[in-house]
Amino acid sequence: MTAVLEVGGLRVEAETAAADLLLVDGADLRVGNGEIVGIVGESGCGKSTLVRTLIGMLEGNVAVAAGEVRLGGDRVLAPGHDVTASVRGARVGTVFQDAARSLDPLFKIGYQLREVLARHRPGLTAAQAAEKSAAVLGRMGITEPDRVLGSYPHQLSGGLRQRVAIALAVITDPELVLADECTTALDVTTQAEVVALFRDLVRDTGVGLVFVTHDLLLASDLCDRIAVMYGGQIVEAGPTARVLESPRHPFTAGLLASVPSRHTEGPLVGIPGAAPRVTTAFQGCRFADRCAAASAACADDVGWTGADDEGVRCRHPLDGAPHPPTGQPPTTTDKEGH
Amino acid sequence: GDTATSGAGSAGGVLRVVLNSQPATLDPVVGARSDQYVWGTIVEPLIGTGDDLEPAKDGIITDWARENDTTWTFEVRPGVEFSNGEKADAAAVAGSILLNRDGEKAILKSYLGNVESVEARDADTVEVKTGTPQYNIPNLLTNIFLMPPKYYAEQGTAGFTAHPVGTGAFVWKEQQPGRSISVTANDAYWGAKTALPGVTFTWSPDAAQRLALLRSKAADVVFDLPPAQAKEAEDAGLDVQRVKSAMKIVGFLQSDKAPFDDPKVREAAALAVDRDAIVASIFEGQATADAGLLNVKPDEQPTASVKADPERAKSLLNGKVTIPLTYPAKKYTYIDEVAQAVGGQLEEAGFTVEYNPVDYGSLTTEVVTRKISGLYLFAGVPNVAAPDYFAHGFLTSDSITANCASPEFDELAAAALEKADPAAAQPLYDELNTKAVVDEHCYLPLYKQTFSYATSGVTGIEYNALNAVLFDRAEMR
Amino acid sequence: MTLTTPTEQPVRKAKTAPIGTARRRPGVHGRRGVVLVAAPLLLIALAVLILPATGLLPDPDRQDLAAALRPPVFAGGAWDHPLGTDKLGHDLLARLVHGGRLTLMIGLLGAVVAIVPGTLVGLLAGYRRGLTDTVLSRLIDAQLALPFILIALSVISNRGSSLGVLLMVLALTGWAPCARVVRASAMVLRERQFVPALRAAGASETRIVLRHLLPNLAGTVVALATLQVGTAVLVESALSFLGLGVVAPSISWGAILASGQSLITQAWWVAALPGVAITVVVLLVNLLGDALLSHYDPRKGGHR
Amino acid sequence: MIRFIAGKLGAVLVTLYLALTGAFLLGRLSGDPVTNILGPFATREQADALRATLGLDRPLIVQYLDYLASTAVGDLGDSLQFYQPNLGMIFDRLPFTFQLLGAGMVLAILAGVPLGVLAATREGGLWDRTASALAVLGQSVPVFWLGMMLVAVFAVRFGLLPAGQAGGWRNLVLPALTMAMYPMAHIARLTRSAMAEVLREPYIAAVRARGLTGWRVVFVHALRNASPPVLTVVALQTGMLLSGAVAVEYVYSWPGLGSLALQAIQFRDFPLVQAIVVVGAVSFVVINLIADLLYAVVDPRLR
Amino acid sequence: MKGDDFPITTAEEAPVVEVDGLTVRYRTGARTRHTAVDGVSLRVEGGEIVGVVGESGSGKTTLGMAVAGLGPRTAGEIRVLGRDLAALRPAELRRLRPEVQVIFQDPHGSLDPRQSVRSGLRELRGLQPERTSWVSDEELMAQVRLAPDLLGRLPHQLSGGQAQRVCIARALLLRPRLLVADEPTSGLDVSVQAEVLGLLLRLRETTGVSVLFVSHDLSVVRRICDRVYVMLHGRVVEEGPAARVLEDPVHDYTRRLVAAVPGRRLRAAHAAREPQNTGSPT
Ligand SMILES: Nc1ncnc2c1ncn2[C@@H]1O[C@H](COP(=O)(O)OP(=O)(O)OP(=O)(O)O)[C@@H](O)[C@H]1O
Ligand SMILES: Nc1ncnc2c1ncn2[C@@H]1O[C@H](COP(=O)(O)OP(=O)(O)OP(=O)(O)O)[C@@H](O)[C@H]1O
Ligand SMILES: [Mg+2]
Ligand SMILES: [Mg+2]
Ligand code: NI
Repeated sequence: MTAVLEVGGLRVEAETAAADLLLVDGADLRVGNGEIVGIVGESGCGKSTLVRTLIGMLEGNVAVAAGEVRLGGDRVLAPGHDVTASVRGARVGTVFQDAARSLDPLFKIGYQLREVLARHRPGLTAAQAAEKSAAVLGRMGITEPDRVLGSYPHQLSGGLRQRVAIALAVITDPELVLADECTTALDVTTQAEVVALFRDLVRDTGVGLVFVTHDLLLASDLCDRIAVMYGGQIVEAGPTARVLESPRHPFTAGLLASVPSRHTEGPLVGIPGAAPRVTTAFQGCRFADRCAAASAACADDVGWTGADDEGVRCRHPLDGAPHPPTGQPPTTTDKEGH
Repeated sequence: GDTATSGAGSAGGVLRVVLNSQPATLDPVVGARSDQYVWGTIVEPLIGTGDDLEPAKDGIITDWARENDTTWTFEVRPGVEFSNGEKADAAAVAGSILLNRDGEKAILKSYLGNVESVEARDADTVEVKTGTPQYNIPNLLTNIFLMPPKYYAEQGTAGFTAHPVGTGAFVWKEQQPGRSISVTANDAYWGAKTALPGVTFTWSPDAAQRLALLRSKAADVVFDLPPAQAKEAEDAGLDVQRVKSAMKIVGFLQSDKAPFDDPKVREAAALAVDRDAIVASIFEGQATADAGLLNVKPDEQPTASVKADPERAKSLLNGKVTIPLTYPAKKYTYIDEVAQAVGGQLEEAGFTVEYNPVDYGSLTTEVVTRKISGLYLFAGVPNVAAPDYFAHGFLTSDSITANCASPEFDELAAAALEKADPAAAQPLYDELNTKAVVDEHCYLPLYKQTFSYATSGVTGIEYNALNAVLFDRAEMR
Repeated sequence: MTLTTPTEQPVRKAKTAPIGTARRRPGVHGRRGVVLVAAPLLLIALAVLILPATGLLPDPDRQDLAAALRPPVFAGGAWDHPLGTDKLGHDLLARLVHGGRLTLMIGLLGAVVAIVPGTLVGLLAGYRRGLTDTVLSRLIDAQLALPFILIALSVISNRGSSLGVLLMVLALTGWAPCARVVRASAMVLRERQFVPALRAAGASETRIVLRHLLPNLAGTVVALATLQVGTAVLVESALSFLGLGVVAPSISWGAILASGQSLITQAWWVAALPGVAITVVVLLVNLLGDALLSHYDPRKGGHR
Repeated sequence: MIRFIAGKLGAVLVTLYLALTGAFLLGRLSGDPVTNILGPFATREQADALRATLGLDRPLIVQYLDYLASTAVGDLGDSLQFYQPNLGMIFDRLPFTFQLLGAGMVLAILAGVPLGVLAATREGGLWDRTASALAVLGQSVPVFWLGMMLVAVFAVRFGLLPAGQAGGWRNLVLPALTMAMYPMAHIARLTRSAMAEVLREPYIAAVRARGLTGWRVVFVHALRNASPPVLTVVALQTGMLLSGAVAVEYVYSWPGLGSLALQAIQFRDFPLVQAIVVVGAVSFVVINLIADLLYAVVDPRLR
Repeated sequence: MKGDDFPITTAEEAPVVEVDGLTVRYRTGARTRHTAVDGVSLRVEGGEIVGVVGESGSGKTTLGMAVAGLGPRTAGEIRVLGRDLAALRPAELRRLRPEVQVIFQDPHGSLDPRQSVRSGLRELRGLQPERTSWVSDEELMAQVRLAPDLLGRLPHQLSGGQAQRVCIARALLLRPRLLVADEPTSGLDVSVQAEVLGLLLRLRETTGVSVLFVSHDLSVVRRICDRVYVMLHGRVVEEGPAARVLEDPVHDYTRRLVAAVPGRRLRAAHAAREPQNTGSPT
């Protein structure tokens, strides 16, 4: 399996009035052809920043400080050099969280599809473009492509809109698709349909898929491998089954324990506390102050142990036994906030 | 099209005139006299005005006689026609007078109240009968314009304004609404034909802009320049004409209300104000100090007058007296400064002054409805050079201000009017003026305005003290 | 997905700011921005209030006809009249300082009289909705449809020009735009869920409006009021210019400006300087208003 | 769509009715015209007689109903000072005001929109600061003063352009510039904030993520989405310009509605004041209605 | 007013809330109406946690607000502690109001952004002096597991989880008999969600409060609710004990809903490890 995407040592920093923040720190990621990699983590841990880095759409005050990104072997990003617009859309398709709002409300679906084709496949005739548009909608399981092509976004249901958004991302046959929380706003039934759609898409076309979500259960259903992010770092990665069944990072274990399930009948406890604000000067394990297993050693930076694709970033990794106890809260109250 | 703004020189020698405001109506029966700049080119007064501001026998009416105390006959110039072909005969003259007496909105109505009948005796003679003897009927007719009877009856004010017809040296050409009014030379004019092919009037309320138009050669004549602009025009090498006018600015000491119901207070105020100082400091020679109320002609002064004496004024006042000083803000040249100067002198003498600038409409309304008190500044713009104009305008009990009105004043004014001629009436007017201004201190005459206009390459414009302008003799170099 | 050359693809220099994604806002904003504009404004206000009392300036009403129309120092004048003199030889600096009092007072009062009714109407319309809203909104629209200047001119030409009438005009013409903005903000706020939460706790509608909505709108209202100060100053000067606002001998910037109008070709400074003063103050006031508005922007979750 | 238009029209009619009432009150507010018509030397009987013929002695409510009835059939009465039908005079002047308004508004849009777009796309940058500063400045300069200064500099000092009055295009330059300043500033500011907001919308990020670039994103997607608020402000400003026109027309002796209005008020010509306000209000409402309908053209969600 | 006009009834008495045939219609145009809740009947007993699930737009929020007496009601009857809301005089209604408190999805939106936690509580105490005297601010904070020093903070200085707990504390302060919780955790991370849910469960134990729990997350509902109502297009299509409805759904729609819940692989892994729990739905 060749690697579609290779991210190495990616470090993304943001300049703010108060301090320089470290949004993504030393992220390594590999996505193969036809592989689905899930990225999970709490809100604000840097998932979207990672995605935006991959398509060169970082905000004005955010910049890549180190690391590189290769797409199909071509280096597309290095410090000081953005991913270009010709990569974006052509080789990498992106689906964002809010499908309802990721379609321009003023243009018909047909126009928006044609526009993408005109940009990346300038050779196509109008007839070919129309055919391709209808075909891609068909592939998305849309039964009346012609009606949808002639509709404005607001005339479609949420599920249809999400399919159209995916269609827009894949109409140019990209090598890689990035999906950033693209099912969060959907009803469970629709969500299940969209997930199935992704599964079929990857199986049929062999694209690589990065599926960003905060829903562990969803990731577990869809993904081949999972990377867990915390405080801008990937703290654990590995095959889905391994990560979910025998988590090694206390954070992963805590997340799993938080998932409501009829099998965890004890008192529901999450992970008390909140993630720290990571400045560029931050030292040590990001999770230390919420972790029951933390020790003095955690004050130093923690390296990655294990293989590239499978490993953990923790000094006190759990032994891999199923359902390890999460770090019990050190106190009954917490004092986080800003 | 743009007639008014082509670069240098005017197209075909048409005289381009810039006024300070747009004439509201071109119907002389209802229109304000200040608009006669424009209609005066088309329609003519029944009687012309000489250089001495007295009626002249060179106009439509060529002669007149007083048959008895109350009967006048006027000889009408034969063979004159309106530009629409109507005959400008005695009947037309009689009709014009009646229009002014009877028209509902006729602006001169109140002056013609004593006229009992007007008849055309024959084609060339008009007979006017008055109720009581009145010597100034010819003076009044200098301000009544000859209107085409049939045309006016058909068109009414609106139609006439849209297209006036008269016997004048110019005939109506066109108007561009809100922008300009044009007249062309009347080839069939009964008198000396004008050398100008026509006149185009435009207007601009801002003096600096009027001057700018003249300097940029977008105009040939601009009227109504305040001293600053007049001086500037002179400095720029333009011809500036200064015309002493009969328009007088008078302070009224409202005598039927406190504080000026007290003659002593009136006297103090009258003594406090030094009109010479005001004129000298504010006007750069564009006004003349004026000591009387009934002296109409520009250089006339009354036989008796009040001299400023601030010391005596101070001694007359016991205790603080507060007087409201009302004036029509921005209405006349430097009126705001004048008000301040008057106020300053009054304060010097021990008064406390409350300034009350209002707009002109409010001022007239307050005056007419007798709501006003204290001192107010008001302008009198005579249309005829007869003292009665101000006597009946301000003094008598049926006048608008009726300040200090008393039966004695009414009798004096009436008696003066019944005299045989102006000379015989003059002593009575002198007496009236002395009583009102010097003895009673009801009025505070201030100054007479001088008007300035500037021209570039134009000669022969005639501008008289009564605010009438004649363009007939104008020539462009 | 051809693995041609594993070498460098042509890479493009990174743009520092891709289109419309930066988080910073331009201009003066935030607390620092507010201070930055408020400081010079305060300075002007203080100067205008205190300078006349110090006796450093000549009497603004003292005429000196011998020294009329002297240019300001920077245009060749002398230091005894740093900003020159007007037609009657008044010291222009003294008059500007003195006139500033009236101008700023009209600005402040003018804002208050417009903002108070505007806020109440807007609050009522935005909170009550339904028929109340429909009626009030129509009223606001109708008011906006009447050319403001004609309202001003009509009222003033009838009532004469006095401070009271001027304020009446400012109230009459200023409430509607304010009400519109407040209504919109109130409508956003009333959808916030603390409103039903308070209702559930037994709070009365009056309490919700006065104790919760109003304080939350305070920022917007203060900002609107600030902007209205600028408007009031401009209105005053425009009316004075047309001879219907503040007229001599009262001094305001608009009145000084008006008196300089006919002198513009002779003594430009008489009209130019008050114009500059007005522009500067209105500019500062507008900047302050903007800074306040952006600081209190409800979409940013209500900072203090 | 028809329902949409019908709904708008209903609201417009109510607004119009209220505005007409306002116009009536304004007319009455402008004071007693009688002394202005008759001049200062009229007697009181004359004044009373005139008041009766003008109908001013009738109860206010009767005057109001009469006014509503005649306005409804398009009769706006006759001017007291010009002795002509008001509507005719207004229509004579309208072309000039429209000329000024049109030129001013076109200038304002041509300068304001690009300025706003520039500022929004460079949000926080030097261009943004410059453009925003320009815009606030534009909103702070007294219009009439700007006019005076332009006349003083360009017409009087350098003699480059005419000082005023209507004529060829050169006469239009200064008044139009003066007129354009305030709306330009307003439009620039609004375009900026509307654009900045739209540029933060997820669909813009999505469009960019599809590889579309610069101008297409800005002008096809962002500007179009930002246009409704800009349209609103253009409409609102066009209406407000009528107020600006009074000062500008005065300064430049422009023969439009503004100078007519000023004359009318100075003379207490209440039928004319009333008529001008009616025409102004109707134009304002119509312009805003057009803007409302344009939204629907721009935004399919409103149809 | 006397705070004990409605003495706290015990669980054996009338249900805390009883809804009978509730219908709510919204005006959507001049003549069009949208029926958001259509003849729903519902009951919440003392100490019970009752779930309402359904897809977006099925009328869950509308129902919840109507129950809390805060939303519109077109037809049907809502009885709180045995009293018909529609029949109450305004003064009585105001006294009954505190018995039902609400918690919303967006915790920041449910707090006045200008009011510190403490002054918010003080205001509530002013509104309901008798009901609120039972606990001090600090004790209340401890009940929802918040440090007392958060009392001085403004809402925007709180994290989502903290803000939600403040909302719960405010509700608790009034000693309500029922909490209407409208998706109280959907904006929160799972780790925080678990904390909040744990808190709700504990409060039920300690104070006996009933909860009407509106949610679209079946796992959550299954985890904490005793009974559930499944809504579709404004109607209740299925109701019953949570375990039964979510593990053995009868209605077609409920089946689809349950089938769509993600986490099959994880569940399978659990099931493999805990053989006694083989009655899993799939
Ligand atoms: N332009 C920026 N400047 C400063 N900080 C930023 C910027 N963009 C993002 N951040 C911060 O970086 C962190 C990561 O943000 P990001 O959006 O990548 O998180 P996320 O994992 O996608 O969260 P969520 O699940 O809420 O979408 C957050 O704390 C955020 O506040
Ligand atoms: N104020 C309102 N006016 C008109 N329609 C409304 C209003 N509020 C809600 N609706 C409609 O009523 C229906 C039910 O809305 P409700 O908010 O109760 O659904 P919900 O189940 O809470 O949905 P969600 O899961 O999205 O919160 C929806 O179709 C909604 O569009
Ligand atoms: Mg994200
Ligand atoms: Mg809901
Ligand atoms: Ni903050």
